[in-house]
This record gives sequence, C-alpha cells and structure tokens, in this order.
Amino acid sequence: MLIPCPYCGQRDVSEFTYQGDGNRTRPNPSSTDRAAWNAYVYDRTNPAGEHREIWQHSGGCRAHIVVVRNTLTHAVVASSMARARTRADRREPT
Amino acid sequence: MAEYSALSILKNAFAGNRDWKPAWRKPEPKPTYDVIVVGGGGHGLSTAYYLAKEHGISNVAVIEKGWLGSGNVGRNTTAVRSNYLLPENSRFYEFSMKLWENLSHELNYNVMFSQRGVLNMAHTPGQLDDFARRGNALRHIGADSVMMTTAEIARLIPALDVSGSARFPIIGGLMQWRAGTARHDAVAWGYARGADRRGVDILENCEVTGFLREGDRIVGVSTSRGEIRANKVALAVAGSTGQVMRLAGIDRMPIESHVLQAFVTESLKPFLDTVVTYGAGHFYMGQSDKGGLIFGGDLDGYNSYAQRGNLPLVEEVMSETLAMFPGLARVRLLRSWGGLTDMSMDGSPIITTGPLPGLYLNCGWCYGGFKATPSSGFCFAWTIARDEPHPLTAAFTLDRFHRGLVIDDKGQGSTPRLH
Amino acid sequence: MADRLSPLEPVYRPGNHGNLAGGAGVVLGERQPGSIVQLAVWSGQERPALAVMLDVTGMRLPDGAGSGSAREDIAAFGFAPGRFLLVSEAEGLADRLRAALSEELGTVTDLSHGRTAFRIAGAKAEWVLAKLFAIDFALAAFPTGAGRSTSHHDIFAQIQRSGPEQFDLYVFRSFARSFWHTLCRAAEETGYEVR
Amino acid sequence: MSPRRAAQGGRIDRSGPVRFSFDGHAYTGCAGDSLASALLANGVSLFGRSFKYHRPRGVFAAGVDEPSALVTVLRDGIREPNIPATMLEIYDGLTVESQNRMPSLAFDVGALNQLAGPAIAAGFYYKTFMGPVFGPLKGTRFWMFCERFIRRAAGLGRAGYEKDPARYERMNAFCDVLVVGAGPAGLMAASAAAESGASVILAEQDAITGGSANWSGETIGETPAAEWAAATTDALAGRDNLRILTRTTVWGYYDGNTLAALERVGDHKPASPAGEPKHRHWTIRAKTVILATGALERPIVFPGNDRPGVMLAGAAQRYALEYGVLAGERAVVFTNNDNAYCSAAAMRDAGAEVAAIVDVRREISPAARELARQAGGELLLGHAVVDTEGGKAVTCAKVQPFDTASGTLSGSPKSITADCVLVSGGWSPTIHLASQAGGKPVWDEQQQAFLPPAPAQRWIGAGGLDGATTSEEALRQGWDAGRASVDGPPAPYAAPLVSSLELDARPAPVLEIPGKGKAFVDLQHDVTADDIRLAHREGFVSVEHLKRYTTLGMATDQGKTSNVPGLAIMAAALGKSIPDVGATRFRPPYSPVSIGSLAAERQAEIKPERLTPMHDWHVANGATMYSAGLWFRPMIYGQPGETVEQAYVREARAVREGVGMVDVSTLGKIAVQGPEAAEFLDRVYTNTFSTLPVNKARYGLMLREDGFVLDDGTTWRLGANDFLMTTTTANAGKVMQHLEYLLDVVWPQLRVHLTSVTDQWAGIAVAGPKSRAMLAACVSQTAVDDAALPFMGIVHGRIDDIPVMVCRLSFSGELAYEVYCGAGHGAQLWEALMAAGQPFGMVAYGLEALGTLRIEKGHVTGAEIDGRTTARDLHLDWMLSRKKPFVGSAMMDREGLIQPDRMQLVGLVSLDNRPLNGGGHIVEHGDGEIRDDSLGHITAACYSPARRQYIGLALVRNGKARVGTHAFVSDPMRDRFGPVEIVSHHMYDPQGSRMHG
Repeated sequence: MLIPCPYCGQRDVSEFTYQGDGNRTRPNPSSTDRAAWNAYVYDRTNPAGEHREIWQHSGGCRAHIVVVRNTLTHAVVASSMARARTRADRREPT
Repeated sequence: MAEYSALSILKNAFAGNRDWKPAWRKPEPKPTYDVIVVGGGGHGLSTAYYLAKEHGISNVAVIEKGWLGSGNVGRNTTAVRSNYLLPENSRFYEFSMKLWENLSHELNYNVMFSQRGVLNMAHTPGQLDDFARRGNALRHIGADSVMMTTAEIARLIPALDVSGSARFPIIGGLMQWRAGTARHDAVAWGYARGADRRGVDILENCEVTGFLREGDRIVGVSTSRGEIRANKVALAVAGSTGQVMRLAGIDRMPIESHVLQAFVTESLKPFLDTVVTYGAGHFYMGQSDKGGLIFGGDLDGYNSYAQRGNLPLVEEVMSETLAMFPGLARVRLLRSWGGLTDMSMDGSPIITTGPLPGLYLNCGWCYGGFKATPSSGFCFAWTIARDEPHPLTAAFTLDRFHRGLVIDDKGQGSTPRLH
Repeated sequence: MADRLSPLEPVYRPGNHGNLAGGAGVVLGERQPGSIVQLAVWSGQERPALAVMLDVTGMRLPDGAGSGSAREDIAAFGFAPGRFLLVSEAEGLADRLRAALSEELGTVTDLSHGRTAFRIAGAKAEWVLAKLFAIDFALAAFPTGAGRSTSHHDIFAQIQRSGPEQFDLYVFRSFARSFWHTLCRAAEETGYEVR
Repeated sequence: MSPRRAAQGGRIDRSGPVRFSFDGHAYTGCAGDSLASALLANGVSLFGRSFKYHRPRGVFAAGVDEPSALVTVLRDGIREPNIPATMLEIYDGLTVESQNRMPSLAFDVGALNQLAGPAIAAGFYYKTFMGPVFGPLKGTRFWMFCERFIRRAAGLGRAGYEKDPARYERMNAFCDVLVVGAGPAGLMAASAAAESGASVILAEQDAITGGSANWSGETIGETPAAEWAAATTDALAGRDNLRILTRTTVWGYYDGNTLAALERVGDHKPASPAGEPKHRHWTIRAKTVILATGALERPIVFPGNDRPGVMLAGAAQRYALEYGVLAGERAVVFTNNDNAYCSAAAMRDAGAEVAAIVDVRREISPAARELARQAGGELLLGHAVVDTEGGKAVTCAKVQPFDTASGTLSGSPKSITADCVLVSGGWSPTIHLASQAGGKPVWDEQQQAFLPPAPAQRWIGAGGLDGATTSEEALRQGWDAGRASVDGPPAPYAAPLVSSLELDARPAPVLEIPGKGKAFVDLQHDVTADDIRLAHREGFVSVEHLKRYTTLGMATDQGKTSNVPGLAIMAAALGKSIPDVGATRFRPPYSPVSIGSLAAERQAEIKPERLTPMHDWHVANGATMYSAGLWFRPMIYGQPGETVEQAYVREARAVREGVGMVDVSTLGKIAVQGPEAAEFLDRVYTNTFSTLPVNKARYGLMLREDGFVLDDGTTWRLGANDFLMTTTTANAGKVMQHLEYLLDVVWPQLRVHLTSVTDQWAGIAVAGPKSRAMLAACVSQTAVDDAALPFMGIVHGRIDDIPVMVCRLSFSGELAYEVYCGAGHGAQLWEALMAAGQPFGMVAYGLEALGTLRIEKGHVTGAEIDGRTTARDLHLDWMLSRKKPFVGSAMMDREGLIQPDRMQLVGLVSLDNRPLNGGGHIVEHGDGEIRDDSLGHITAACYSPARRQYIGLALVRNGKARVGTHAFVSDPMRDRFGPVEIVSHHMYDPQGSRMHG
C-alpha cells in the first residue's frame, strides 16, 4: 500500500504510523464535558468504505497527514497535511 | 442424526460413504424465534449451542450473511491458551480452556484440541520477571504455567536458535502446557452440528439489512431472506460489529476493525511440537497436523475490512520467523490470508446486554476470539437467557471505557493497533 | 577543541571488498563534515528564512519540496515541510545561523554530533541503495541536489543526491555502525571500495 | 542419448552432460533441463508419493502447476523441501531426494494407508479419535496419542535446523509498466510499452522468455516461434529503459499497485559469486501492470488418473518441443478440446507413437482432424479413458464410449497399451494475480473457465489470461495493452504472421468421467471425486466449505490444476452451474516463496544495534551488556569471580559512599524550540514549565489522554525558547510521536519545533557524595559549587578540551550531576571523567546498580509506569497542577482511576532475609497455599546495600493503606514464599537530604 505524502510523494506504508480516526475532535482543554472527552478518546466511526484518518510519515518527513482511504479496497482517495487542515478551520487558541 | 464414531466410519465405508447426512440442516427461516443470533461464526454458533443446551432455549436462529464459519473462526492461527496477565481475562480464558478440554466429547465432533503447550520466549531478565508475574498470576487463579530454562527449551524445540549470539538471545520462557491448538473449521462445524441437533436453525446466506424496532426496543431483523422477529437479538459479528451497530443507529463504538494476516508454509514433516511466541517482536508459530507451519504476527495496523493485508507485515513476520528458526530460510510460504479483528480500546472483549433494549452484544475480541469460542458462547448465552452478565464476563461491559475501568492487558491505552 | 570520534572507528576498513570481478561498483565512505544543522522555519516564513540562509552560507535553494543544492564545501536540502538540513565543511555553522535568524522566522538545531554522514558513489550506487530504501533513486525521480527523508526499517535516513552517481546519507549516530554493516553487505554483490 | 531424448530441438544444450543425483543415483542431463525433463529423459517415472495414500506418483505438469513431483534439494548442508522437479534447473552436482516415503520411494510402508480406503475419506478425522469420556485417555489424551502418528504420516519434505549460509536480498523497483509473463503477449506488450520511452520491467518465472512460443511449434513472422521470442527478447534487452527479469515469479499483487516478485538468482548455479544472493525479493511499484500470465491446462478426472505416466497433454508437448524429451514412447491422448491434438502431433513429431486420441466429443474441427491424421493412431471420438493399469508406471489405458450430453458410459471398456496418458480438460487463465488485486472472477461458458475480474487496480490483461486462444490474438492483445499502459496513441501494429491452425477453442463441458476406483481431483492432497461428493452429501457445498472439508486446492500447487475440475464435480452434484458454486479468492503467494527471501537482509540480523558513544569502552572494561530495546547498555562491570549481585552491590555502594558514573546517553532527548515552547510544555506536562528559569531543569510527568501515566523525565531550559526534554529510554519514540501529534494535529497554531537530539548528546551521570569535589577538580570555565550550581541548576563549561553542559539532578538520591557533551566527544569525556575520578575512587556502574539505587529511593521506571498506573498510584499526585489543563487532566479523575482499591506503589522488605524477585505476587495469607487472592506484584527487587536488606517495590491493591503491615510474597514460578513488610516506597533517605547536600 502506498500513502501519498503531500511533501514526499507516494511512499510505502511501512514508512508511516497509523494514528487512527480523523473524525474525532478534541474538546477544548478546559472542557469538563466528560461525554465529549470519552468520545474523543474511545469512540471511533470505523466505517466500511471511505475513512478519514490520520497517518504520520514517521519514517519520512514526520508530518501528519489526513488521508481519506477506502477500508474495503484500501484505495486512497485523498490526502492533505493535517497541519494545513487544522489551520484552515482554526479554533480559538487553547 | 447419527453419532460419529470409529464404528460409524467403518459402517459407512462399507456402504461407499453414501449414507452420511448433512452435518446441519439448511432450513427456511421461520417468522419468529425466541432469540436471533446474528453471526454464524464460532461465537454465534457456540452461543446458540449453549442457549439450547444450558438454558433450554432452542427456538433460536443463527443468521449468517455468507457461509457458516466464514469469519475469524475460519482464518485464525488456531492457538488456544489462557495465559493472559490480568485476572479478568485469565479467569475467563481459563474457563474456556476447561470447556475446550472436553469439547470434542461434548460436541461428538473431533475439534482436534491438542494440548501441546504454548511457550513464550523471554530475551531479557526484565522480560523474564514479567513472565514470572504473569505465570504467578495464572497460578493464583488456578491455571497452569511454568518457567522453562534455555536448556529445557532447547531440548523441547531443537529447531530454535537458542545461541547466545542471537540478536535477542533466548534466556528462558513461560510455558502453559495445557494450551495448544485446535482445528479451527471443526469448531465451527462441531458447534453448528451440535446446535442444529438441538433444534437451532442455521440460516446461511442471510444478511442482516436492518433492525426491526418497537419504540426503542429491538424486536427482530430484516434480512436478505425476509423479516425475522425475536424477543432478543444477539450480535456476534466480529469484524463487522461497527457495520451492524450502524444499522441499529449507533454510529460510533469503542472499536476499530483491523486486518490481521496469517501464514502457512508448505507441508513439512514434524518440525515443531508446541506453539511458540517470540518475545523480541510479535510472532507466534505452531504446526498443523497436516504439516504446515501456521504463524502470524502483528496487525497491519490500520482500519480495514478488506480481509487482505500488505507486504511490510509479511516481511516483518518472516524476519521474526528466521530470528527464531534459522533453518526455515529455504522453507516456502504457501499461503497468506487476512482476517478482520475487532480491536477494542483496551484489548479486551465486550459481552453485554444492550446498548439498546432487546439487543445483546458480543464483540471486541482483538486477537483472542478463537480461543474464547466456547466460553464466549457460554457466557453470552447466559447473558441473553438471564439478562444479566455471567460472573466471568461482568467486567466486559461497554461502559467500562468511559468509566475508566479498562482491562488493559498490554497497557497501551486507547490505541487499538497496539493491543 | 577535542576531535570528534567516528562511531565507525573499529569497523571502518579501507580497501576493496566483495565481488570485484567487474571492479568496485561503488565507493563507500564516511564523511566528517564540520557542521550538520537543521533549520526549521515557521509556516509562511520560508522565503525570509532562506534569505538568511543565503546570507550566511551562500546557498540558494530551488523551490519545491525536497529540493536542494550540493557543493563540495556546503550542501543544503529540504527534508520535511519547513525543515532544511545544512551540511558544511566548516564548524560552527549552527551558531552563525542562529545569530542571524530571528526567532520570528524559525529555529536552528545543531546536529553535528547526532548524525553520521555516509557517501556512496559509483555506477552501482542506485542499485545498492535500492536494496535498502523504498524510494525511487532514478535520476529523473531524484534529481541532483534533492533531498529525501526515508528509512531502512528502524534506521531513519536523510539522503541527498550530491551528484549523478553520488549520494550523501545522514543517519542517527547510534545506528551508524549497524547501518555501515548493512550498507557494506548490500554492496558486496557489486564490489565496493572503502576510502 | 537415451531413447527418451530427441536428437535435436528445444532449449537444451546437448554438448556436455550435467551430472546430478536423485535419491543417491547418479544421472546426467543437459544444460537447460529441468529436473523433471532430465529424469524423464533417463526413463524415470516414479518421482514421489502422495500425501495421504502414499500412492506412487510421477510428473504431471511441466511448470509451476506441478502437484506431484516434489523433491528436497540438498545444498550447503541445508535442506530445501517441496521443490517441484519441474521448476528446478539442473546443474553439475545438484543433489536431490524424494519425499514422504519410508524407507524408500519404491517401497513405502505408508502405502498401507490405501488399504483403509473409504474409511479415511474426506473429513473422517472429524468423526473419530475422540476417545473415551473417562479413564486415563479421557479429555484430549486419546486424540493427542493418535495425533502423534498422524503427524508423522502427514507432511511432505523435512526442514532442517541449521542457519542458512546463503544470502537473501530485497530490491525496490519503480517503473511505469510492469509486464508479468514473457510469453508472446508479454513480449509484445513490453515492446509496445518500451517503444514509448516508458520505464518497463518484464518479469518471467521461467529461465527463458518466450512462454508458449517455446513449445507451440508455430511460426511467428518468418521464424519458428521460439526464435521469434529469442530475437524479440534480444531487441528488448538492448534498451536502457527496460529490465528483463527471468527466473522471477511475480507472486503477490498488493495495494497501490505494489507487486512482489521472487527472483531465483542462484538456484541454477553450481556456485554463486561473492555477495550474490540466492534469492532476491523484488518489491515493484508500477504505475501500470500488464498481466500476461497465460493459462494453465487442467485435466479431465477419471479413475486411475494418478498413475505415473498420466500427464497433462500440454506438459508432454512442452517436454517434447522445449526439452526434446518424450514423456513416453507410446501415448494415449485424452481430451475434451482441440488443443490436445497439437500435443499429439508434437509427440509424434518428436518420435513417440500415438496409440490413440480419445475425445469425449463426437464432433471436432477439421484442423483437429488433420492433426489427428498427422499424429497417427486411432481417433476415438465420443469416448473416454475410464481407467489405467500399471504399477509404478502406466501400462495401458481403458477406453469406453461416452456420451457427453448425459455424462454416461456405454458399451464395454477396451484396453490400449500405452506408457503415458496425456490428458487435457481445457485451459484456465492464470487469473491469480488479477484476483489478488481485487474483484471476483467471471465465468466464461465458452471456454469453460474463469476469466479475470474487472481491474480493481491499474492493470491490463493480455493473452491467455484475457481469454486469447491463439497466438495471433495474444500478440495483438499484448501490443494493445502495451500501448494502453503508456497512454500512447494507437500505433501502427505490424501483425506478425502466425502459422497457428484454426482450432475450436471451446472445450466440451466434461471434466470428470464416472467409474469405479479412485479418481483424483487434487493429486497432491489425494482428494478424489468421491470425496467431493461426500462433502456435498454432508452439506459442505459452498466453495469454501468444499475446500476446507476436503482440503481440495490447499496443497503446495494451490489447486492450479484441480480447482476447476473440483468445482465442476460439486456443481454437478448440486445441479448448479460452476459459477453458482463460487470462485475461490486467490491469495498471495501465487506460487510458494522462500521465507528467506522475504526476510531478505534481516535474515542476517533482525534488528540493528543502537550503541552509545561509550559502547566500546564498556565492552573493553568487562561490562555485561544488556539489550534494552535496540540499545545496548552495561548491566554490571563484573570483576573476576563476582556474582551479578556482588557486582551491583559493590557498584551501588560506591555511589552511596564515594562516587560512581553511569552512561545515560540512551535517554530520549528532544529539542523543544520556539516562542511557544514553554506554553506547549505546560500543556503536555502535568506540572508547569513556563515558570522555569533559564539554566534550570525540572522533573516532569506526562499523562496519556486517557489519564494514565505516559512517561517522566527532566526537561532543561537552555534558553527562553529552547528546552531540552529528556524521556525514558524505552519511551523516547512514543513520547516524540505523542508530542508531534499534538503539535501537528491538535495545536498547529503553536510555534514549536520538536527535533530528536538523542544522538546529538552523550550523557554521563556522576553520582555520590564525592561527585561535586570530583567535578570541581576537572570542570573548567565554570564553578560547580552549590551557589553556582544549585539543585536542578545547569552550567556550561569544559572538561579537558570538551565543551560540556552539567545539570545537577539525581536519580540515585545522592548528590549527583548529569554531564552532557556532543556525542562525538562522548568516549573522550567518559575517559576524562574516569581519569579525573580516580583519586576519588570513581567506579563505573551499570543498570543493575542504577536500579538498586532507584529502588532504594522509590523512584519509578517502566516497571511501574506500565500503562495501567495513574499518578496517584505512584504517589505523583503532587505533580498534577490544578491551575491549568494538561493532556490527561480531563480524564484522570474518572471513577476507575480513583478507586481506593487500585494497585498502588509500596516498598517491600523481605523478612526472611531471602531475595525477592520481580514478578512475585503479594498475598495476605501465610499458609503458602496458592489461591485466587493475589493483591499485587513486585515490580523490581534488589539487595539494598544501604539498608542491608532484600527489598523491592510493588504495586499492591490499596497499597497506601497497607504500609506498615505484613504480607507474604507468593512466587510459585520460582518456588518462593515468605513474609514481607509493606513499607513506604521511600526506603532510603526519605527527606532527600543527601541529594540536596
């Protein structure tokens, strides 16, 4: 399997570390909403089909990448830098 | 239906084997059952079996979207053991081991449970202490476990590299002699036949497409073979848990589905008489009665429903194979396959009522599902029949994650690929 | 100041090795540059930061991910978003760069001791490296001057193509001896010379 | 030359004999022979014994599909079992032996299994061997008793135990186009793709390119097909954008158009040059793949079809035309299709007699009829072979009228004398790789075969794989695929003229002939047609159940010849069509792959070694090295005659009483730099770092998001925006990834850079009451007294000529310092400190002493931070800031994490003056009985020189409340039981006066 790293290009999956479900939102650090924290830490969407997920190019540029990948076929549909994405919808500094 | 025995084999042989009957019926679905078990894998079938046998509930349907036993019961590496660290797990798996020990008789089906031992290798003094901790924990709950010295290991498994010059020399091991291997498909077929003989309907090629509800309550399922109603609907769908729960309106679970690859070599004369694991990586190997070395390692490490893994993991496992068994370099890998594992957030399973009324859930087996087949079915049947957890699975709740009551055998937290 | 010791000291064997039927296919060696420095730039500050680099080192980098430039005395390449590796024969590059670079532009990290520099050169350099790394070493895919971050199993490596048949590899020092063994072993097939 | 060897023709070189041995008998063959062709030429018919019934078996195929003729190669003192004789090229000195026979191939006691016959049909073992339900053989014992014998009887070749001296390597390749298979279609495709300038790899599993061109007997262009293939190959070999890999089997089609291939570099050579691998494992990442994998012939199943001499018709043709070898001297050809007529003609041309052509069809094409005429012998249409006779080789075939429509025999059988029966049931496209790539194969009624699925990845099919039935078609498809693979404009295609005949490509849908006696479907696993019917009777009717119940297709040939016939028999039993029974999903590898090749360079060493700059000193000075992850660290520096305990006690005592030094270079070190570095640390540590002054260090604790402890370590503030974080050795990588994730994904707005500088710094801890005096004597350019260097202070100076950073911090509980310098100076610094320490009695100490000192102090390490403990469990709640949120703060107070009966850290003192062991459990009862009452376990233990007692640290249920009470250590794994006192984990200098002194 190849993961397209926006910086390094297509690289073998062995260079990457999987960081899981990219649909989770970390609550505001001072939030005391237990349910929201639980959801962030423990609950996963786990779809059969397109999955938005985070990979780190740990054996390469070490950037985190948001990848949309089909879990039925392993075909990668899209990838982008996690940092760019989170910048775009920047939340309040926390 | 006829009992299986040496005598019945001889009798049939003289009749040209023409009188054997199907191991289980292929009935049409009834409109209503007392219990529907979704999932015709090992756990679903054993659940149905024990519902009938232990609780007298035989008006049960097991529904399976493909062929019976097509899930992990048919694609694992067949190891059976109870040598877990934490007592919540080891007590449960030890109970399973006890059921395994009599399973062939219980089912009148030879599941070929061979108690040839499972040996974990230690490579550092620290690891040896960790194994002592685990072994002591097992002994305290009544399970068997002994330490082995390198010399004893070398005698038992001459193929192992026990030299001090190995990159990670073996300095001892933890042996559970009562552990071993079983013939995986036979377990599914034996439970299917056993459940069928007690009146359970096994419905193959019957895919759940939705849940029937009355208010909040689940009252049945719609399937590719029509609607089927029941007071209780129990899920034992292993890798597909997330998908089926989504049909019930629950779109997030403390579970990720991962692919776990397994491997078999070409058939060899007896090479390895026990099951071994490598302590400096993640690797385990046993030999089937047919002669193939059956082995595996880590998860590929990403969400997948493809039942197909990738090359890096293959290479990793083969490297570990040779680190342990240098003589296997010219032996050839015959086949690889991938199974779906429900990886839970703490590496331990879930057997529980709910999360909706009328629904019962059995999932999150990670690597452990095959060896749990008897006890999982036993305890799940109890939960379904009595609407309360079996004492051995009382800790395997769904809410334990949120409450912080995790059963984290590997201490890895909520990173499923590491469990 | 005390000399820096090579981690390869007891295992470095100059001379010809391996299958020399067709001559040595590659030349392997450890370089000991005076400075290996990471320049890490805040997002959006690449241009001014590279201008500072140009001032301090005289190196100008082409645009684009992983682009770089190599001369005998100094080399630089991008290896990650906003990150560049600068390698100089001269010591003290980190201090000079740090003095010139505003904190508003980025940070400077001295890795002169932390990375071991290998060079592989020769007609078979691509062939030997392709045994170890899952990246495309063909000139069209990996042009001269460009840099790549990749790994050989547990060993992380930054690689710059410093000539049509020449690559410089930067590896964590603690892995250097193991990596040297691996590199030499991979080169036995084509024959190699250690200089 | 033997009568079985034609005087000319084929790929072999008759100029000099190649000597080899089989089961101890010496033979000769020709260069270019396979073991199978060479043995056939020598008149050998018996190659092996079958798996279950141990029946004599010959060679059945000519290539990778061989189910029967498996041998063990003996070379370099290493056994290489289960190699098909058809895939093994002979070389001078080749030594092979047959398998699965006792005591010899000709006389095998295992053949007694045949007497059990129907009693050991498919799945019989599920129905018996359960044994008695009581008595000494109850439970699993009877089965395990039987299993011993079953295991011995089963299995094929034998593996050895010795490490393989051969070399295995991997190769990563990238290309625009990978062409799999160098038959006519593959050669054409490669030519077309290469012409565009694209980079092309052409992989062929055989030793030579050409595929069917080598044995089709056709002409392509003006020349014999084999010569056309050779010339085309030569032209391709001259291109610098194309690489031809022969002896290379592409065996796996993985995601992202990543394909795995095995190149057998050295298997055919008597000796390999230095450094050359035996096998090379190619990982090829191709933009487009052209699958030109051809098709494999399958047999018709009939009783007695396993006798040596029964062979695929195409295989016999291959032996005749490619190797100049006759599979027999008098052949019966049995077919349901036209292709076998070519085989018959080829046999005749090569010098064999064709006794009869038996065809189940009543009508055949004129071309076939003409071939039959050329071949000579009887043409028996509407007939079938119903049995064979012979011992270790066929002596005759029995033939009977057969009706294709009803599938029934009529009349009576007649015998035809023959020494080989050449059978063809049509051809199955080699769809394995296409199936691995994803998708379901498609049944083609015309060809009675599965065609490849629609591509799920970027591949294009050509030739026999894609249903081409003539070379003409294959060449055209190859060209088109080659053009399409490079998105080239349709280029003019100069079709070479092919001499092929107008044969009827449609086989009759007959794949089994009914009859008495065993009719084998899977020759290697001894699965018979009756076994399949038994599976049907017992309800194992889906393709997967069939496979699993009967083991059909699970042998080393992976059912290449048996798959379709097996499905056909099940379909007939069910009254369904073949595709309704289902298609097998093919999985990698296509054909078996050596484990060595997949481990490649890791066969030599599984993991690299990570060494500190002082490693060589440790080894030279008697250290016993301890493998800690990838690192090597000194465990003790033992002196002659010392036990481990004596050594570490001596070293630890030296630290408590004088001064010692230890290499701490393995600690993880992360540069945390940038304007918001302090803010970042405040978020990731439970305590506060923004208030830390420059040139001071602070001990920090990190939690995971779920509130459990992740790691601890000190972080040094070297500048306002410049921190040096240290982590434990074991968790360095994990902490780095944790922090990078937070910065990249959660807080991208923070301007912080993280860089691993573990290898930049060598670190040496100098500890003991004399450490300050010792440092004062050697550090220049800075003072190290209490004023200049207070507890947790940092100074910069020099030792000898080496720039150093000194931080006063203590893990041992003594007055202590960590001295850091550039790693390239680490060895010199170590020796300088050793030398400077001599007057103070400096002792180097290892991990054991380090552990002893920390156990005495109650400091935690990985044994206690095991991923299940909380800060409170470890008495670290004082580090949990209440003034700010931090990673884990929201989750750390959940119910399960604050229960009073959690396992908590305590100290233990052995009350029987015997050692405690890590991993021992703690119980309340002193009766020594083992019951389910464990309270916890010992995480670390040692002899404490400071207390002169055996002590330990333990995690004990509700441990804090048990301090001061007595309990017992229960350690049945090591036969240790005895009383302990539970004490505070601070077992030495609880006030910390020594390190502040």
